[in-house]
Amino acid sequence: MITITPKRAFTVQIQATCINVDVFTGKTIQDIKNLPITEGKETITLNDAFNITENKTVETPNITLTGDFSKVKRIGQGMKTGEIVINGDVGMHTGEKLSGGKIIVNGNSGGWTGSEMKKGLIEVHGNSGDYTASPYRGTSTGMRGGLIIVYGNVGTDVGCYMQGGLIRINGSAGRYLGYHMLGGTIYVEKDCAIRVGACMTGGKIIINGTVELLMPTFTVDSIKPKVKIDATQTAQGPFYVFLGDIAERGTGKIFALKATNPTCSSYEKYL
Amino acid sequence: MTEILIKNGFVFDPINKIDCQKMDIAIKDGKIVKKVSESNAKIIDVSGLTVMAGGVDIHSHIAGSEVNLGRLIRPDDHVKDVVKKTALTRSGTGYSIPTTYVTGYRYSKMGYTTVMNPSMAAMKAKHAHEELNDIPLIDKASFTLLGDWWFALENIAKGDFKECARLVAWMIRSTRSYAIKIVNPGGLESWGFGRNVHSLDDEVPNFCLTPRDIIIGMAKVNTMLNMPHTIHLHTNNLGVPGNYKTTIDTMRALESVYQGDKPIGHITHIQFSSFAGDNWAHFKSGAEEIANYLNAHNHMTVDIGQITFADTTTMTADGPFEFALYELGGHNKWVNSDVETESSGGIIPFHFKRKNAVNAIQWSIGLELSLLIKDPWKWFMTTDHPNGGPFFHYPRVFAWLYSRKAREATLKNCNKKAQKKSLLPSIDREYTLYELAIVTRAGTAKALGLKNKGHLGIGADADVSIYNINPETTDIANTYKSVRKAFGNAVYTIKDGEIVVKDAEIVATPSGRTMWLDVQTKEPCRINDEMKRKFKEYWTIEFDNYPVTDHYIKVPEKISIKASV
Amino acid sequence: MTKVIGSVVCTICGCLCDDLEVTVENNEIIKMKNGCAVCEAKMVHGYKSEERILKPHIRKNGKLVPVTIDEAIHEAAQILTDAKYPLLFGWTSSASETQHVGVELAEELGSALDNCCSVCHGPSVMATQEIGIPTATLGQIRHRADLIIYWACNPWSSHPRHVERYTAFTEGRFEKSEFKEYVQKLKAKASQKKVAAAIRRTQVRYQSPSRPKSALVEAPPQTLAKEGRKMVVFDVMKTMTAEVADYFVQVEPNRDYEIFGALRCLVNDQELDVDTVGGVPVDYLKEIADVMVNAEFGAIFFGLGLTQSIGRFRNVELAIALTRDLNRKTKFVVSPMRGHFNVTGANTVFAWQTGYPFALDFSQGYPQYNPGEFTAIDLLRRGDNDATLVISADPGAHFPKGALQNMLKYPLITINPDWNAISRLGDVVFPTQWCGIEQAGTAYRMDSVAITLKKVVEAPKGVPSDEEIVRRILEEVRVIKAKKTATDAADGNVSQEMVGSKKRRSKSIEKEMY
Amino acid sequence: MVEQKLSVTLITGRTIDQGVGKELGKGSSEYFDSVAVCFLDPVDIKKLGLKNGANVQVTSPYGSVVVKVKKYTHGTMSGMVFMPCGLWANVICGTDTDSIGMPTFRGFTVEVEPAPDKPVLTLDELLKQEFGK
Repeated sequence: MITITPKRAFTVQIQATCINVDVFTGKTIQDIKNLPITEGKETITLNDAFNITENKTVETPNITLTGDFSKVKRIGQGMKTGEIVINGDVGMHTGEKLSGGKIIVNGNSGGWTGSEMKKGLIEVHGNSGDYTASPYRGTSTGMRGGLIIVYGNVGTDVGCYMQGGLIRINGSAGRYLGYHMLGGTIYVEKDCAIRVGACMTGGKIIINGTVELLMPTFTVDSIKPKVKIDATQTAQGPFYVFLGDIAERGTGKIFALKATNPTCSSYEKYL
Repeated sequence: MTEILIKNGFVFDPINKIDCQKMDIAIKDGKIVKKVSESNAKIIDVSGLTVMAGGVDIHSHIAGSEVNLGRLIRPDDHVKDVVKKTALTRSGTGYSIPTTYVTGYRYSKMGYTTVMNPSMAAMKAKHAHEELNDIPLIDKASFTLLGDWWFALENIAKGDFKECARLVAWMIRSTRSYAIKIVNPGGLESWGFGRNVHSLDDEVPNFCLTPRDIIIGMAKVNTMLNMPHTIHLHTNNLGVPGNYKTTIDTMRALESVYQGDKPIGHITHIQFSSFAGDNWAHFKSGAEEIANYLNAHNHMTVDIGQITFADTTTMTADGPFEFALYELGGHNKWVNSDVETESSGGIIPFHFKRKNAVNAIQWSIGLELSLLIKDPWKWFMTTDHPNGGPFFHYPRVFAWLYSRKAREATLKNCNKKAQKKSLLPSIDREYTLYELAIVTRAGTAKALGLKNKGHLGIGADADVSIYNINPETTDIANTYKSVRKAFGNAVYTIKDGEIVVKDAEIVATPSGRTMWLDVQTKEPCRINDEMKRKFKEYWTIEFDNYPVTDHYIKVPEKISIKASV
Repeated sequence: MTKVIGSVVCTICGCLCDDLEVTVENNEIIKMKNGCAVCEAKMVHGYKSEERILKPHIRKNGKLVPVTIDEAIHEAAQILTDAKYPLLFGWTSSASETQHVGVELAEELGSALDNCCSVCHGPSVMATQEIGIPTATLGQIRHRADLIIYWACNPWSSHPRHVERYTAFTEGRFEKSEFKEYVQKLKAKASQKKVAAAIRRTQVRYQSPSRPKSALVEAPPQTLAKEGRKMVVFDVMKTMTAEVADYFVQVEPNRDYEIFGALRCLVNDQELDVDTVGGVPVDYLKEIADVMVNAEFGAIFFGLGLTQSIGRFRNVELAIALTRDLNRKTKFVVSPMRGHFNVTGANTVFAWQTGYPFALDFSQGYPQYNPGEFTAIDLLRRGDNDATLVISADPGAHFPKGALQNMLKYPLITINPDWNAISRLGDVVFPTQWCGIEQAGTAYRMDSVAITLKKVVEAPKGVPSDEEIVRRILEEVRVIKAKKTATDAADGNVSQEMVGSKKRRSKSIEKEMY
Repeated sequence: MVEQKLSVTLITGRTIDQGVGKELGKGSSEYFDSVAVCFLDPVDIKKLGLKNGANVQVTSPYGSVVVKVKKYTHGTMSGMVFMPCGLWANVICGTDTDSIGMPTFRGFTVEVEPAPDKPVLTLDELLKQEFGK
C-alpha cells in the first residue's frame, strides 16, 4: 500500500492523473515519487507536493490518500484495477472514465466524479459535486456501467446521458437529475430538485422523497406497489410512475413515492 | 535567400512528364531554377527517396465562419486530440476540425503546400481571411459562394449576363477570393423559407428562374471573366438516393457552354452526388454511370470527397441537406446558419462507420469513381475535409488507390450488404506514384489554373515534398502500410524555398500566402447609387463596410486577370 | 476643422450598428447621427470624460501612483510570470486583433483564460455545444421573419436599435407593408409626447391595467391573429420591449424551462397532463404554439433571463430544441442577444486558435476547456488562481462580491480606458485607447459577421492601444522566462519551481508590512 | 397594513439609463442615479409604507446593500424586485454557479426593508467598504 499525504496546503489546482493504481503498479517507491504532476502551470514531481510512504505488508487498498485533496484533480482517472481510498475531500474528475477497480472517498468529492464511467465502484461517504457520473461538455455518452454510491447529497446535473449502471444517492439530489438519460437506474433516498429526468428517453429514476416539481412533459402511467433497484434490492412503494420525456418521445420512467408526493395526486384523474 | 540543391531523388512531375527520373532540383529565391552552384547551396541528398511538387488540395474546409462554428460545437472532438505547445509551434486541438495552427502543421507534415478553402460566404469573408492568416506553412485561397446571391439571381433571370459578370467580378475582388462556388443552386434561396429544389428545372421561389439557369448562367459568367478555375459546383440533391441522375443532368446542361478547349465546370465531392437506388433501403452506387459519362466527355473535372470512416463533422453551405441528414436521426447536434441574400449553411457531427451499410457503400462509391474514371487528369483526390474525413487521413486514401490489398483489407471489415453491392472486388486497377502525383498536385494545380504550382519545372514555386519511398525497390501495393506512413510523414517539406519540415517535424513556420483575383473588367464595375441603395435594402451592413480590406490579408498574392466584358 | 465621417460602427452592444454619422471637430466628436442613447453617451460624451486614465499606475504603499509605461509593463510581466496560475479575463470590449494576442499570452504563461462570455452568454455557447443551433444572420430575419419572439430579454434597454434595424420595425424583401404603418403610427405619437408614455397608451387597449399576478390578459390575444409581422415577448416582468410587442406573456421567474418543454409537446401535437405551466395557462400556450407552427419564418431571440436564471444553459438548450422541432413544420431560427460589442469575437478568435470559445486553461501546455472548472467565477470562488489580469471589462461592477474578494487577495493588473470599478481596485493599472473610437480593429456582430471598427479621433498622447500593451507584456514575459532559464541553468538548480514559488509575492504579506 | 420586511424574488438586468450611465463613466452621477436603485411594484412599496425614492436595504444570503427604491410603472411585478446590473446589485449576488461559470445573478429570494437612517453609498465608498480599496 502506498500512502500519500499533502506536504502543504495548496492554492492552485493540481492535476495528478498519475495517482492511479495502474500507473503505480510495478514501480518502485522512488519511481513513484518522481512521477510528474502539475501545480498550476508548473510541472513538479509527486514528491514535491506530497509525502509518500510504502507499507509492503498491506495489499489493499493499493493507495491511501489522507488529508485535504480538494484541489487535486483527476485521481484514478481511467483506472482499470485496484483500490484507492481517500480519507478527506477530493477534487474534480475523480475516477473519471473508471473502467474497473474501486475508489472510496471518506469525505466530499468534486464535480465530474465518475464521469463517463464504464465499470467499477465509486463510494462517496460525503457529498458529491455537480456533474457526478455525467460526461464531458458536448458529449452524449454518459455513464455506461458500474456503481456509484453517494451517502450524502449530490449537486446538479447528475447522471446526464447515463446509459447503464446504477447511481445510488442516500441524500438529496440537485436539479436536472438524470438529464437526457438513456438507460440505467438512479435511486434517490431523499428529495429531488426541479427538472428531474428532463429530456430522458430511457432508464429509470426512483425517488423515495419529495419531487420539488415535475416537468410538464411527463405523463402519468400507473401506480406501482414496488420497484426493483437492481437484481438484489427493491424499493417499497406505492409509487406514481411517470413516463417521459414526451417532448423527446422518450420512454424513461420516474418513480415518485406516493406517500411523500401529495402534490402529484392531481395526476390521479388521468389514471 | 538560401539556395538549395536536392540531389539524387526520384522525381515525379507529371506536368513536365517526368516519371520517376533520378534528377536534381535546384532552388533559389523561392523558385525552382535551372541550377545553383554547389558550393553556395545547401545540399540535401535524397538518394532513394521520392520527390514531388508540394501537394495542392482543391477542396478542404479549413477556415471561415462555418468551420469555426464546427470547432466551437465540438469540445468532445477536441479533447480526444490535443497538441502541445513547443518552442516553435503553437498549441491547439484536433480532431476532425483542427485549429488553425494545427491545420497548417499537419498539412505541411504530409507535404502539402497549397490548400483551397472552398466555401466562403461573402458577408463573412473577413472572418475567413482572419483565420487563413493564422494557418501557417501553406498557401491558400477561398471560393466565394455566389450561386444564390440575390444580385446574381436577379441578373440571370433578366438574362443580363454581362452585368452579372461585372457584379461577380466586384464580389470576387471585394471578398479577396479566387473562384465562384455554387452550392445547391436555387436550393439555398428556397431554404430561406424552409424549402428546397429537387431537380434542375424546379422553379426557385420568388425569383423566376431554375437551378439550370443559374448553373449555365454562372458558367457563362465564369468564361466571360476568364477565371483561372472553372465554376466549383456542389450539385442539387446532394446526399439523396438516386441523385446520380441529377448529377448527369447537370453535366449535360453544361455541355452547351463547352467551347472545346478547357473544362467548363468542376463538380466537387462527387461521391455524395453519385447515389443510385430509390431510397435509403435500396441505396446503391451510381459510380459506374457517372464514370462512364466522364470517360466519354471532356468538359468536366471532379473531386471525390472520399469517406475515410472517421468520427467527423460534416459542414456545408447546403443548409437543407444538413437538415435532411439530421432528420435521418442519430445525431445530437444540428447547426443551421443562413446568411442573408447570399447563402446558408449547416453542420452535423457524423460518425461514418464501416458496419453501416450506407456509409460503407459511400466509401465504396468514392473508390469506384476514382478507379473507373480512366483519365487521372479528370478527377482529384479529396475527402472534402472534414465531411468525408479529416485531411490528415489522405495517406489512407492513397493506400486504397495504389493497393488492391489495402482496399480488400478494409472492405473485409465492412458491412456485409455493402460488400455484396461493392464493385471494388472486380476492379484491378492500382495507381502508380506518377498517377498519384497527378490526382494530388499536378491535376489540381492545372484545374485551378495555378501556373507555378503542382510541378517542379523552372520558374515554379519552390514547394517540394520528399517522401521516404524508394520507387525502385518498393512494391508499393504490397507494402502499402509503410508507404502510407511515408506519405503522412514527409522527410522534407520545402515551402517557397525554405525547409519547413524535416523528418516529419516542423522546423520553421513561415506564413503562407493568400492568393486572390483582381478581375479587371473592361467597363469598370458600376458601383452606382442604385447598387448602393440596393445594398442598404439587401444587407444589414453598410456598403462602405462590406469589402475585405488589405488589412485582413497578412501575405497577399494578388493575381490580376483581364475579363472580356 | 470639422469633418463628417460616415458608416462608423457603434461599439456598445452586439448589434454593431454601422450606420453612424459622426462629426469631428478639433479631434473631438461633437455630434452624432443615427446612434441610440447609449451610443451617444459613449461616443459623444463618455469617451472623453474626466474619468479617463492617461498614465499607467502602480499601487505603492496602498496608493496608485503614476509610473512610466516601461515600468508598468515590466511589473505586470513579473507578476504574471511569478504567479503559479494566473487568470486572464475580459477581452470582450477589445478588437479581435487584441484577443488574438491574448491567446498567445495565455499559452506562453500556461494560465487560465476566460472572457466575459462566461457571465453573459457562456451558457448559450454551451447549449450550442450540446445540441447545435439553427440560426441566421440578422438580415435573413429582417427579410423573412413574420413572427419575432423576444424571450427573457429587453432589447429596448440592452440593444436599443435591434428592433428597428433587424426585426419588427424593418422593411425586408418579403415582409413589408403592414409594419410601416405601425411604425409611422408610433412615430407620430412619439413626436407628440414622450415615446414611453405614448406606447403605453396604445397598449392600454389590449390589457386591463389592474391585472392579477398570474398576469395574463383575460381576453383572447386578438393581436396574434393579425396579418403581417407579429412580435411576442416572454418575460418575468413587463418591460419596455413588452409594451411595444403585439403580445406579452408573463412567466414566473425560473420557469422558462418548463414552458419550453410544454411548448415542445404542443408543437409536436402532444397533450399535457397539467393546466398551467410556469404561471401560464396551457390554453394560451396552445395558441402560441399554433402561431409558431403557422408562421412562414419565425425567430426567437433570447437574453440573459435564460442564461442567468436557474437552469442556465439547459434553458437555452430547450429553446434551441423547440426551434429545432419547429423546423420540421416551418422555418425557425434562434439567436442569443449577445451583449458586449465583441463578445462574439472573443468566442470566435479563441475557438479558431484553441477549439474552445471560453473557460480555457493552458496549464498542461495544450488548451483545456471546461466551464465550471476554468471559468473566472469558479476559479475565483475556489481561490484557485494567484494573480489576475483584467482587460477591457469591468468585473469590479459585474462580478459577485465573493469572487471579487478572492481576486483582490492577489495582485491585479487592469487594462481599461477609464477609471471604472476594476481600475480603481487594480495594482498595476494601464490606460488604453477606446477601441472603435481611437483605435481601429475588427469586431464580430451577434450573428458572427465581422465588421471593421473605425478610428475616428486620435488618442490622447502616450496612451497605447490594448493590443500594444498585451504584445509588450508578452514580449517581456518571454524575456523574463529566458533570463530565468539562463540563471537556473547557471546555478544548476533543478527545483526551479520551488525558487519561483518562494519569490512569489504574496500581497497579504505586503499589506501587513505597510 | 405596513410590513417590516418583504420577501421577494430578485431580478437583475439592463435598463437604458444604466446603459447610458455606464458609458458616461462609472463615477458619474448618472451611473449612480441609475444603478444604486431597485424597482418594486407600487403595491409592494405601499406594503412597506414607503415613498418613491426612499432608502431601502436589500438583503440576500450573500450580502446586503442600501439603495433607493423606485416604482416600476410598466406593468405588474408584485413579488419581485428589479435591480439594474452594477456593483450595488452584485454585492448581494452569490458565487454559486452550478458548475457552469455563471453566478447566481437573479431568481433568488431577497428581503427588502426600509432603511431611512442608512445612506446609499457611492461607488468609491462601496468599494472601500467591501474590498478596502
